[in-house]
Amino acid sequence: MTRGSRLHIPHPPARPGEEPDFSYLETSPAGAIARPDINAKTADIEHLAVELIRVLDDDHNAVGPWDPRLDPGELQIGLRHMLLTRIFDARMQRIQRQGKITFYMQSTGEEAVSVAQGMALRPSDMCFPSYRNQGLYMVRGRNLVDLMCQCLSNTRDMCKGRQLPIMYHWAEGNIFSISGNLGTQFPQAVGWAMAAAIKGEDHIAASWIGDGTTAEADFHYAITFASVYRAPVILNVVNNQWAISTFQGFAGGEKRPFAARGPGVGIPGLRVDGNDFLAVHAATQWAAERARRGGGATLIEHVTYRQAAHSTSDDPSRYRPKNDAAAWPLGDPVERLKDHLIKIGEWSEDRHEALIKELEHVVQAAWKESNKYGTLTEGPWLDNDLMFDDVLKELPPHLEKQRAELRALEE
Amino acid sequence: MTRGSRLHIPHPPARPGEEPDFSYLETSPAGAIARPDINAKTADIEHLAVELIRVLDDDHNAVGPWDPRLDPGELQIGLRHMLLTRIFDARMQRIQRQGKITFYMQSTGEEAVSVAQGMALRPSDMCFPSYRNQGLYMVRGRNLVDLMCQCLSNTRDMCKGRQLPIMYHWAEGNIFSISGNLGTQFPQAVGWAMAAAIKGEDHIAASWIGDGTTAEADFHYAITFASVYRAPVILNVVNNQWAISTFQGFAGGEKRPFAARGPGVGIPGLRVDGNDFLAVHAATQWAAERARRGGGATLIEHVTYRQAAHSTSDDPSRYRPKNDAAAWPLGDPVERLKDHLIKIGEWSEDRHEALIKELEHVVQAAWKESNKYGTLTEGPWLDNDLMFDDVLKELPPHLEKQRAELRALEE
Amino acid sequence: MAQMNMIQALNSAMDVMLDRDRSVVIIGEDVGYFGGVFRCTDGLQRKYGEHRVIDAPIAEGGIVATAIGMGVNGLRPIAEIQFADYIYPGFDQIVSELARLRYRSAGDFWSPVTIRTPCGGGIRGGQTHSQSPEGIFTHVSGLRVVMPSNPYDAKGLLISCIESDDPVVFFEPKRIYNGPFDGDPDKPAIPWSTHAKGEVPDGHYTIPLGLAEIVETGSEITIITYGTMVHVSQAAAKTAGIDAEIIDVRSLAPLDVDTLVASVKKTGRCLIVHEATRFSGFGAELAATIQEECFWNLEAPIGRVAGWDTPYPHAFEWEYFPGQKRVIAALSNIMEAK
Amino acid sequence: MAQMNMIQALNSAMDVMLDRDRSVVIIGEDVGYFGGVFRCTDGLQRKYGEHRVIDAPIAEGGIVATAIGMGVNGLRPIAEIQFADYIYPGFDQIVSELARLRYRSAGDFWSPVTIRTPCGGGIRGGQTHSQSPEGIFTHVSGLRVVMPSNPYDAKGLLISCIESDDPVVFFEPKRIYNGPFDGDPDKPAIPWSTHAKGEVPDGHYTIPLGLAEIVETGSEITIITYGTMVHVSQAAAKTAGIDAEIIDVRSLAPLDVDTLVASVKKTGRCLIVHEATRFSGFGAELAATIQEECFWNLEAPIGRVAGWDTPYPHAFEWEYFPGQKRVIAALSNIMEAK
Ligand SMILES: Cc1ncc(C[n+]2csc(CCOP(=O)(O)OP(=O)(O)O)c2C)c(N)n1
Ligand SMILES: Cc1ncc(C[n+]2csc(CCOP(=O)(O)OP(=O)(O)O)c2C)c(N)n1
Ligand SMILES: [Mg+2]
Ligand SMILES: [Mg+2]
Repeated sequence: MTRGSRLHIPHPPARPGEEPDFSYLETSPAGAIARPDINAKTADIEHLAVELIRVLDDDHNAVGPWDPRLDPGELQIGLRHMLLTRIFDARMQRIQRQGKITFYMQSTGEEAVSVAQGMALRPSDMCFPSYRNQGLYMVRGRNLVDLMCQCLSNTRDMCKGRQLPIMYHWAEGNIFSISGNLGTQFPQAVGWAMAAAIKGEDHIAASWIGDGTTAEADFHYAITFASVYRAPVILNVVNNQWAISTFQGFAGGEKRPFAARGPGVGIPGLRVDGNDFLAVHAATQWAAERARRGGGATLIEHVTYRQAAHSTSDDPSRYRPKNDAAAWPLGDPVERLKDHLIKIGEWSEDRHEALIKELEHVVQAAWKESNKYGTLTEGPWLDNDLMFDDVLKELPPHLEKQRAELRALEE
Repeated sequence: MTRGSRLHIPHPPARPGEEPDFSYLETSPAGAIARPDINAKTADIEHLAVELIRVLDDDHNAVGPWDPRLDPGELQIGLRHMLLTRIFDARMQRIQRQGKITFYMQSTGEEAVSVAQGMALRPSDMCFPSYRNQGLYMVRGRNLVDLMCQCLSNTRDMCKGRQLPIMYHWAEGNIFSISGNLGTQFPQAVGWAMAAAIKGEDHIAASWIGDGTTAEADFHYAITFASVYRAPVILNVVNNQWAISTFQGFAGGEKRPFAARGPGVGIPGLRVDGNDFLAVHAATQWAAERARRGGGATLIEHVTYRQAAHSTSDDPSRYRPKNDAAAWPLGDPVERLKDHLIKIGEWSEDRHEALIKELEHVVQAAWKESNKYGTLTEGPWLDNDLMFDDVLKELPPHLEKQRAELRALEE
Repeated sequence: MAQMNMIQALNSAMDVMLDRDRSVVIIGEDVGYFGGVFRCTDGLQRKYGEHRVIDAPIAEGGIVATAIGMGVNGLRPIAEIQFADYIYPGFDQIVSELARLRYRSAGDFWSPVTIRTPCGGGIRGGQTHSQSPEGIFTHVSGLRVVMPSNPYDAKGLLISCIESDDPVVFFEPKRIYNGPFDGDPDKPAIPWSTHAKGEVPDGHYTIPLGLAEIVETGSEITIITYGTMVHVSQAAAKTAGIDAEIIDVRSLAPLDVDTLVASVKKTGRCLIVHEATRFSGFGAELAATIQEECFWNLEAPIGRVAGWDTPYPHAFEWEYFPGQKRVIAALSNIMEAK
Repeated sequence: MAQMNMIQALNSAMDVMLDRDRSVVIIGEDVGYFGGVFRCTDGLQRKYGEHRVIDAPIAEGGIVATAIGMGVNGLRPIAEIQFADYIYPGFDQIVSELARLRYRSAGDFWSPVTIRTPCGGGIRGGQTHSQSPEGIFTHVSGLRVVMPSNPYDAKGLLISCIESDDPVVFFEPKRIYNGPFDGDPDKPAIPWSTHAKGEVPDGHYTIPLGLAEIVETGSEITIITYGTMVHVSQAAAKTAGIDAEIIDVRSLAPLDVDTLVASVKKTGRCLIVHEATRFSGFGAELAATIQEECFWNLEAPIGRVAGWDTPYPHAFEWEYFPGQKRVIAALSNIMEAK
């Protein structure tokens, strides 16, 4: 029956054993694209959804109208946050491999997205992240011990043992709780932004999902409600080319960039080199200012690459060439910012090495401290009673009964 | 708290008591838009999603490259189907008002969509309609008695009494069952089309939803899957400007035509004068041929106006000017085709009057016959046992038991 | 005090809350300018503005999701789902998000959304305007599920729900919007003004969540029911001449087990009546709990009268609806047992 | 005959059906080239091509919807939902469409979709990789709901589901994919090769839908259970030294009431065990039915052991999971009653 199948099936350009091939990727030269006024009409800037906003050129210079002209000091801070994110990820990955936490997800190669965006937002702006935005926590300065204790589900776990590792949240830091269900936070961010507008406040919301997740209903709800109510929100699609084993073509990225979904419903779409710290920062600033001044939502697609496995449960060598990441045409975000800083004389290989050492030490010290609050195998442990709290605000009678039943059993 | 609300709330241009105002409607002159090759690249024909494909000009001539050059005979048939649809609707509306059926929904003013599209498709193409596509049944020649018996839930009801009036279906006629849940049929049509492609057949699917329904998840699933698998399907958005009481701006139509959602995911979008029989026919032909030749899906937005109330449960005078429909800039589809036929010398006022009389008679006769199979108040009635059939293919034990319980009670 | 039907009582509850608490907002399809397809929000947009009574796109999932986000940002949203039959596109946001947010964030985030939705049949609505899906939501930890049976309760309970920091799904049995209904469609409609619970205070008052109400005291059997079926059960018990204790559950989850158990221990017999389909309906939980708690007092098996396990059929509405006849048959069955 | 674990058995069922019936297709996230995150479809795309084993966008609602459309067009789709916790975005398409299509069109349209989805906890998956939402689906008229407890049944039941013209939600308890599990996470893992039901024919065979299986005959009490908990219950009864009749429900809806009732009438006592949360879980329906049918034979209240009424907590997994300890406590309770 399928002899003559005419169904189109998207194909990634290369499978294991084949040479990496990124010829499908459409790019623009750094500096080539004009930066429109933040009040530009959506209809006049549709091209931004298909071109690629880039600032750092191949010689490591920042060029063109999107250059955010950040202080070298700020760039160094950005580099530090990205490196910290990467080193933290690498350490936690090893820790998972040693069986000390149950699960982990790295953001390797995508650090510029969270870090540059986190820095371009105000601390009072509300973030609705996915599970690959740990960089936001670095920018906003959450104690690493808190993050690690969450991953350990130990007595200091912010989630009181209820969530998988990395499903952080931080109310004071304005970072929302992560769900396991993909995409649900996207329209929630729009609702949050609608409330900010209703209250007449100028805080904005930002949210992140992956390329694969754009196929979910929540993506559609988010862009639709954001368009209808002109909600002050930045909606980010982190196109790291993969959704577990499926290539972005399976989410409809083959025919048209994800950023183009924005103009499709009347909100601007920006397609940005997600490995270019400066471009990400600039695009975010543009969208944030537009939102704050009442111009409504922007959809930003960050073109980047998932260098690591999807999660500790995944093995990408089963579905893509081993050396894929190295061949990615947009390079590595940490390397590119480092090279730029060196180029402008604000950084050096030595300082870089020293910083890595320092951050490894910081991470190591945090890990040591975290273990004091308990591990998978060693106490102290969370009190079992906590399992029954927070289902509702007050413990209802049936849970009181179940808690008593468990207590009795444990005796 | 809302003193300073900055939320944008869409507004219809006129409310009851105000003058109708359709200045928001962007149109193109008839004949002004080029008809691209059916193999055109989506990226090259994005303008078709914002311009308005029109064939009939203000002098009732058919002009420009989209003129489908149909035989006068075909046009007369189209006129007949549209008139029959309208007369059927008017009669059923009256019948509901007399309390003889429980509910009804008219398609007044939107007849060209179903009729011209139904005629442009092949009988073997599969239709997944909404509740306002009764014109498809006229085109495909379903006995009016069958439709009326469904509305009566009588002994000849194709749905065996299980559905609200107008929720028809017709397996042999390749028209799918109507659900009460908005939009669900849209991605189902895509699945049907995928299966046709898998089987190597050249049948295509077509589906219809309203402007309001584009906000539902199913719309997004449909365009996404259609894009990913290049499914041979025509996805139609019938933008009749209203979703019950809410203006199309609440679905995101204020900023950008619904047709533009197509290019947003990489499928062509055509924005068509939905009251122009020839334009609708031509656009459908284009999309059908493209789909049949392996070019994949097209999203067509039909710009039209819901002249009547949403349903028999609705009273539009509560939310829009009473004379709105008369002021609609794109006129009335029946009148426009009639005027065109007269203009080309293939029709006359007299023939028109005679046709109306004839069709009124046809409808009246069908109603008389339908009543023989039972009405709300008079038998014969459907056997109660039928309530338990078709839940599963075979009657399971628990329903056998429940059926017996009911039988015992009824004795 | 005023005479109110259920629509007016619900409207009054929202009016009172919009007036008292500037964080209260309403969002839903046709709720704003139009005032709702059942007119429950009639006049509220005119009074409180279109930034607080907000017309929404037709996207139940988007409505729930944005309401959640608004709740996280300090508002207290009331989301209307036009028919309970259309709540399913919002199911993931309700179950995975609204219900679990407080738990997964250890109490640091939560969203006090109240979802109002008309349910139930008996209005010739066919399979997609008649459903009673409340049982499904009672299985979801982290939600409150409420269904009133009269105007007085409707207002008091809805105000409690809006004020509650827990998420609530609030089902409104639309068959009794305009008057109590004893299950006989051939009788002329009766207005709420004929019913004691049609007297409703104009201002603010609450009925606590989590408490059932004994609407008839009796000694021979306990009928546990809610929504429209409260009235059908009352009429049936009367017709059958059975001295039934009739309990209106009102708060389905968390459930007032104590009141139910005390009654069944007293009467020794129990019938559960609801309109939703029987298999795995909420009556199953009620029966399972009652048999466990009252086993030694039960003189007969607990009976269930419920909708048949089919979709709600348009033409067979009154054969489907669990009317007095079926309640009476079940009552006799149980009374005659042993 | 071969030794198969549950993953291999499921894979074999699909392999057999793809081979026998060219209308069978598979669609789901990561099911194609990759072979599924649990590897249930491993090798099938290589063997049958990417037009029959189809990788899908991440849109559970779209997967179910397109599967429905394919089914209407003569295919026989198997849709995989990667985790049962992610079935909710597809809920409307399952409940309003898949389940009701045959009924609303009076049998003229129907779609024989089988939805496969891994469920249950005990794998440190946290709140969104551990849920057991089967009870919800049993309340939906027009669906079959199935959950196997071993490789032999998994294959035979899955083939029946694929061949069935009714829509099915087929739950796969992922904790026992690789081996039976008695509830003790500290014991070394046991492979299916040690279990009689790990012997699986290579070819085509079916296990009829709608039939429960008595996995242990006994006289003192009936344990009604399914999925992972079959094994926990067996171990618990053994540890407790109770001569329990243990029934694996397998087909939850429609339910094999006769087998359950006959057993409880014989033993006079009944315990229901499932992993899903207790309140309004499927155990409620089981208890409600059993008390109704077996009232006069019951010597003690029917007990329920189930997950606590909270989300599935990552750190408290083994305090949450209804393990042997809780089953044994409930058994003694019931045995000692009166
Ligand atoms: C609703 C839902 N469906 C499926 C999954 C399983 N799942 C987890 S991550 C993932 C891939 C997501 O890909 P993408 O959106 O591109 O994000 P990335 O992981 O690349 O950052 C899938 C399918 C889920 N968590 N939630
Ligand atoms: C899922 C769902 N939500 C809400 C409704 C109630 N409803 C029925 S028709 C309608 C308006 C639809 O408007 P539109 O899509 O523009 O179609 P039109 O009626 O204008 O043809 C609404 C909200 C429904 N039937 N299904
Ligand atoms: Mg990705
Ligand atoms: Mg409309």
